[in-house]
Amino acid sequence: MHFLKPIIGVFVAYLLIKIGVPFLGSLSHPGTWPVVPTAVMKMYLFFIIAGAFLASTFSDEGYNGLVGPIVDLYSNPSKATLRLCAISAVSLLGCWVSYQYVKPSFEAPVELRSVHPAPPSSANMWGKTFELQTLKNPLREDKANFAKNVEEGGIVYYKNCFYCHGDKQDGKGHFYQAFNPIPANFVDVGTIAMLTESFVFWRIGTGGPGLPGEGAPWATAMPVWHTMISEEEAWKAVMFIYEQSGNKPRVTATVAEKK
Amino acid sequence: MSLFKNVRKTGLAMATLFAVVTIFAAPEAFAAGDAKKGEAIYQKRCWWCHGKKGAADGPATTFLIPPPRDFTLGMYKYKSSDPKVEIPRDEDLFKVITNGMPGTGMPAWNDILTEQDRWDVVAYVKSLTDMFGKTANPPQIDVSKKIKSSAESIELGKKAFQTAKCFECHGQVGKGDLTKKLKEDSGIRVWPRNLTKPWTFRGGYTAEDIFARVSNGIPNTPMPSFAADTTSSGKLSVEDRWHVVNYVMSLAEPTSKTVDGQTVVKGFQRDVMPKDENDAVWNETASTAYFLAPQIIQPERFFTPANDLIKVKALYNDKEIAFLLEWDDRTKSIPGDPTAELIAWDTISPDQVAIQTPVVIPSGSEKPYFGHGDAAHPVAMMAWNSGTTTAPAAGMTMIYSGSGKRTPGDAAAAGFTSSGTYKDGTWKVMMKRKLVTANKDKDTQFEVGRFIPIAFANWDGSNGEKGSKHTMTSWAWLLLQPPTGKEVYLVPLLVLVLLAGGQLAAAAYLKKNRK
Amino acid sequence: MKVRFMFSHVKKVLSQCSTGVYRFGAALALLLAIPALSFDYMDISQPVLKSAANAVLAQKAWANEAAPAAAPAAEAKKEEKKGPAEWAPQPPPKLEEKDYPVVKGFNSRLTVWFIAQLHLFFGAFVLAVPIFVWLIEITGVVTKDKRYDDMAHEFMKVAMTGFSLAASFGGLLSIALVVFYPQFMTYMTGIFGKVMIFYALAFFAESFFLYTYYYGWDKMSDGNSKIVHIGLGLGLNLAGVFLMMVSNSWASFMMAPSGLDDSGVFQGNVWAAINGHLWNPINIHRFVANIAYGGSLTAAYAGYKFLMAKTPQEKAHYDWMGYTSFFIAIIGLLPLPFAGYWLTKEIYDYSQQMGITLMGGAFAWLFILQAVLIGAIFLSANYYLWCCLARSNGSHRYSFMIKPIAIVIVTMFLAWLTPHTLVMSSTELTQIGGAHHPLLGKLGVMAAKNTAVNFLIVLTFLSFQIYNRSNKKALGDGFWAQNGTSVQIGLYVAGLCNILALGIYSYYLPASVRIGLSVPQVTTTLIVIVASFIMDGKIFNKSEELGETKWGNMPVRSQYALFTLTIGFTWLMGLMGYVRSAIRQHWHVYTVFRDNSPGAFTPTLPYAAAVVTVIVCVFIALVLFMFWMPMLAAKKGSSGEH
Amino acid sequence: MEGNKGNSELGKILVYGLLIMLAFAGYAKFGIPLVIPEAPPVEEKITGAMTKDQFVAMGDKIFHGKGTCTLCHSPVGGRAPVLDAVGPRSSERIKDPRYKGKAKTGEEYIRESMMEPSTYVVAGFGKPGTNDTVSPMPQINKGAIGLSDVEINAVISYLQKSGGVEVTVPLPTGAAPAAPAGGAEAAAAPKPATTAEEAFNKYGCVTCHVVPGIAEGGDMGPNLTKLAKEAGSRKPGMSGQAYIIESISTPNAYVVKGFEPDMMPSDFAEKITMSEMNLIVNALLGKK
Repeated sequence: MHFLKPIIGVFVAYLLIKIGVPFLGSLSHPGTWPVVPTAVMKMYLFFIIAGAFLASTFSDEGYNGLVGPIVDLYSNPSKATLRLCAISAVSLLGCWVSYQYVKPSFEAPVELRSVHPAPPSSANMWGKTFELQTLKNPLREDKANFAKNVEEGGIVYYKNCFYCHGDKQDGKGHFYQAFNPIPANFVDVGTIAMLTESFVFWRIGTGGPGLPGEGAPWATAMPVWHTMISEEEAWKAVMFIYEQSGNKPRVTATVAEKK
Repeated sequence: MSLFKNVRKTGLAMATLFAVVTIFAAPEAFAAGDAKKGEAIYQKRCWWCHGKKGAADGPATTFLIPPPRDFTLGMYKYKSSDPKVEIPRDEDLFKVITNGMPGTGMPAWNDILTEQDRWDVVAYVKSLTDMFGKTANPPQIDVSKKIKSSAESIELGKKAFQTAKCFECHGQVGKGDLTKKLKEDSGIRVWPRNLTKPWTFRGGYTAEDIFARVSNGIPNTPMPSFAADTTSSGKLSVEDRWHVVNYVMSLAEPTSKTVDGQTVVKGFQRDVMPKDENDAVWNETASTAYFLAPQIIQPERFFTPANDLIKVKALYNDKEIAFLLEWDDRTKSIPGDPTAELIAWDTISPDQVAIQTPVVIPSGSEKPYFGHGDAAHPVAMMAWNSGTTTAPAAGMTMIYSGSGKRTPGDAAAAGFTSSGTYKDGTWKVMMKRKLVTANKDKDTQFEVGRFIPIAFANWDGSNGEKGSKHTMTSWAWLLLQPPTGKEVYLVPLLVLVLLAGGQLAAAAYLKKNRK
Repeated sequence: MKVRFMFSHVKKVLSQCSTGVYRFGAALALLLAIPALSFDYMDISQPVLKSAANAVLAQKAWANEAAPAAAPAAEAKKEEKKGPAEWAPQPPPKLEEKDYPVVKGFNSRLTVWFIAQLHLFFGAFVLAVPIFVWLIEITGVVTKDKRYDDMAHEFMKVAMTGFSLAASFGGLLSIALVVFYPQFMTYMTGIFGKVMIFYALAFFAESFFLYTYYYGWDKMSDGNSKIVHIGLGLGLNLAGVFLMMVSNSWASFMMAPSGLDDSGVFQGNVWAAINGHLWNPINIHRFVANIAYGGSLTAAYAGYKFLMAKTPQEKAHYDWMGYTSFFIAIIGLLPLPFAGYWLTKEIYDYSQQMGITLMGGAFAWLFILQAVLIGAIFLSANYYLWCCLARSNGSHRYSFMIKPIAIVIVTMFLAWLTPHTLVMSSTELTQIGGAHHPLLGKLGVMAAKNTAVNFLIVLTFLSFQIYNRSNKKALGDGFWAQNGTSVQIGLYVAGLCNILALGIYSYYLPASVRIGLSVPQVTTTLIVIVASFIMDGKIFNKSEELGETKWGNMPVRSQYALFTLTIGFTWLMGLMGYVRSAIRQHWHVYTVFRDNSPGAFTPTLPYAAAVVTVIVCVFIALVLFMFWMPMLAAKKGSSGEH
Repeated sequence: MEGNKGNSELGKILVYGLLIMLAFAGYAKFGIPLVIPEAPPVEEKITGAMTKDQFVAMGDKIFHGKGTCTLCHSPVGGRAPVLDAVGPRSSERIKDPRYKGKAKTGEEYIRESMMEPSTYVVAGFGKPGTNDTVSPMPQINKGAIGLSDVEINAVISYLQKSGGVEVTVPLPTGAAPAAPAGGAEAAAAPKPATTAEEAFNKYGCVTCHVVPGIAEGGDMGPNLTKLAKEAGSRKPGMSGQAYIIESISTPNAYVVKGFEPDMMPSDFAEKITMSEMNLIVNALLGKK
């Protein structure tokens, strides 16, 4: 029993990380299966195994319970066959693991890209400078024409955006597969839901090339919209994507104070 | 005390869970959809393409080929009802809403609309036309005589495919390389399905789906009904239609499907380089497929592509590198060629293809801008075009340092050669170049073992594509695989020996000290 | 040719010291070394200790005020001194690759790195040991427990060899620096030359105290003479700390130069040069770290002796010694993260660029490695404490708590280790649906890290507290004896809940507000620790011991936990030395004196890790030598008795 | 016997320690993505034989590299104002009532901001607690960054260019510092003209224009002999120098009455070196 407990514990922890984490993640992000990346998984497992070992061997009783059977397996003259099996199993496992490491891997190199880099303080669009920290959507104030503005934003969206960002705002428009990184998913709580309208406005205005280096501006296909649509259209489109995706724009402390 | 509390809490949690599960698992009673509720959903989600009143006049309509359905006409392309009945079954509408139409702007709504929602929308959509009237839901086409696929059946299907002249539109090998200009009754251009790409079948890819398609045809399009009991010109018996279904399904070619996350073109080493694009040596390696999107990033934006995929292979030796680009193109676009001119819809231009790589392979993560690079990070382009009746097919190299900033490359110095063949709806183009050139400022210096950014562009000249109107990919990778070293086998062996030895030694030690 | 060139430089440096004293002073001054590598700890860029920061600001303001007054005086002095000209300050020269002597077979950078790190290891050790030897001696006097006195004496024995090794490496380092970086040394001597006299004097003072303290141990063992002996110990420590602070000032000057004008010309005020922006943070950080490090080294020594012990008495003694040293190490370890916070904050304050290089730039990933190392250290420390339960008779009452503690500790570690930027393959990227992981992403930010660290500290303390009370039983019917434990449980639960709640709450706040919440988190941690410690005193005001503490009843593996702790510490110290030095990038003296030698590149992490490993191996070999020396002496002594 | 026991015990401890350290080092090598720190920056080579575009490109390079400007002046983090519009903004700044510096033009303002950052601190970007009177920015011509005057000019030219305003900084001449280092490069490129006359001839100006100092010239383009007087008033708010530079680099920006647009080649900006541009502008302005 002493022998099994930590092993079961490690196994349960492994399952939690391997299946539990992606499962929980998929609840909030339907359609994805957010696995724990292998690199992180290895680190986790190492510390879980170490922790399980330490927690069950601090007393002599626990130590002997865990290590005793192993020592017995390796030293008991009556368990020669079993020992041979164990030795081969462990050796082959090590052999297989090391092969997994050294075999050439031709998977695309990992690129560390920050999907939503911190916004700049100001941005130059439509021939003027916007101070993004204090920028507010001018159309939000206009409560009377809210529905109209959203609908006009929708028209902008469907004439310009939906080919990539999709009918369902999920970043899977009918052309999305050609792009790496794939277009932003507005339904995801990790995107526009955690951003202010001014950020989204900036991302539309300056597009992919306006991103800072960590956002990989060389790879994204987001066009520079301020040369193609008007400022007002951009604001309306912002309102539409929030409305249609069911998200609320984030309000930062500074903007909130000014209200 | 605390134990009791825990038990109580756990009990409560489980009860809640149970309740939730019960609610979700309860069989929903789908009464006929509620058109009123359906209207609300329609006016939030659907009208953008299909129009406020269902007349296919939403803001997105003009950017879509095929265009969205006009519900006021009550004409539906994909129906599984009996060929004798004009209207589709409710299930047909429901299925389109549920699964969407692959390759069109119509997405699958199953993940954000509940089943009830979708039935409501069906009800509303039906109310937009008087075609349905009070008629009951028509019966499904008889699929009871289904014939299981077999070599024999496929062979019979192939014959039927010929006799029914399917090849005139779908091509000899099913790539949709048509021999005549096709349009819908409304006058809109329409493309025959490429039967080798089942994932683009709008109406589904089960045998029953295809059987319904062959039997019913696609109303208002040149695809006729082949059911023997209709007035259609082409007639196929029920058995023949099932054979054709089996034949069509046998044409599927999964290698040309893009796989999410697969972004590396693997270049393999060969002693002898391929002579041309048809060299048998190409068959030895697998290709990587990329989805092509039209250029919608900067003016002139282009929304209506005809080609959707490009497949790439690469081979190299110590001197040269060769790329094979394959893509299905329904038209061989040679300006001036009478057959090509006949099929072409627009002013015809040559078909083209291009490979883009950075001039300097980036050492960090920073790459040139994927659209033609930038001033500090120029890109090298290798391109090929199919030529015209007066000018032969030709390849060229060039350098871009930002959109529109183009200078010609020295193709001769780079040893650049290219050639292409069009056969049965597929272009195969080979481009070959020296691995390393003398011109470091203008040509990419390919290095074995390095991940090299690579992107592709394609033009279908018969679809009005030229200049900035074309399809493209963003950056993918090219990797010239280095030959596998010995350590791949030595290290695991060493580990095996060490582990076995170590364990044996440990066992011996433990045995010696056993009390 | 090259050799001659080299010698001419050595001569030039030495000739700057006009008098014999100066020359000697300068040579000695180099002993405790300039590119001294430090012991930076936490990866957290955000400021925490606001009050401490304010203190520094006040100090800076004072320094700013003082500077103008001092400057004209310095100016005047400069004028006067024009005659002899040896000390006339020079702007740093613009060097080229050819200005750096090349000694065949030696990589100058690597050589200096090696020697400096070894010097630092020994220096840290011999500075730390006298501090707690002195404290233990006082404890011995106060408790009248002879064991403390004996242990203190034995520690000193170990430290004696350490002293000579530290000094030898210091000498070697100064020679290496003069040989490989002559111009740099000229520049530094030009600024710190005067201090070096004091440094040399302090070195002599330290030697004096050291010898009298060690050799006078037995002779000054009782009554007034013991007080004198303790006074000698104080002198030893004062001299040691002074030495450390002076050499720290050279290192901190290189990172954040002060007392210079814009072109790097020294303004004549040595105090301004010493009292740089990073001096005090580094002093504090190193002081605390040295104690933890010295404790862990002596714990490892005791562990080794424990494993070698032949008699139960010997075993009991070394077990007790190991535990005491371990305890000292933990006392140093717990505040270390906060000292690290402060240092990092000050680095940011001094130069945002340097701060970003450290935390966001090339070194960002290093802090994942650091997290793993600290994980190893914390886990082994807890494990040792759990093993200690075997000593007491009442421990079975608490052993059920160990597994939950282990689970929480490991869970918190996993949160702490989770990198902000996840490395994932493209397949994983697709599965996750983007680079942002819905769950792990939340663990990557400061809010989660702070929470995890505070949990770790509280739980490590809990492990200690469990051990501390495992052999006691409260007596009497006072409130505390009856209900104290319940109150403590409530305190722990409330404290941990508060830390967790603050962490979760702060996750949803903008970064600027979030920083402020780390202060109540730390305060909670401190309150839990201090309050429950005080409560322990009240609860066991009247108590009975459940039998004798079974010193020596420890499993072998517990001693290996001590070795893990020590090696983790040493290796981490080496690694952090690399970071602290490398964030200067290609500068000898940051922003003032550019390093144009071929070795000016910043090494990669794997390279540095390999170098650190080799250095630590060499260090361990020398430590063995250090342990072997006193044993040799002891053997001779015992054979003489027979 | 005892010694043996001690040795084997010690051996075990040492092997154990070694394994732990190898695990650490192995983790550093295999467990962590390799980041290669940037190599020490190399001094920019400046020659007179640079075109304006090359000069701007150099400024771009310094701005994003050696100058380390983007550490703070980037859209990330908002530590400092983003400078993509500093070109047009700079001339506004000097009119700000809070502005107390000496700059008279946008260019001077930018230079001043780089060399004396605290002269004017953009609201919200001062050191905490100083009420925007002290800038956290280092002096760009000193310390770690230590740009030379020419490098600073290059950065200003880049900022002006990217901000969409005319580049007004003095262009480096052939006698600029570090000329020897650039010697090799200069030798490879066609030799830049050393007199205005050479320059006019080299670029074929005289085919279309009559220029001062050269008797014969074409009449496809405006006669430039009187440009010295008129240049300053051609475009309101634009100095004569700026106007001439603009007219050479983007001929269609202002077309003199009576002449067709698109007549003059628009690629001179890419061909003319800085020193040549200076020669031409000075000659046209009647300066020696």
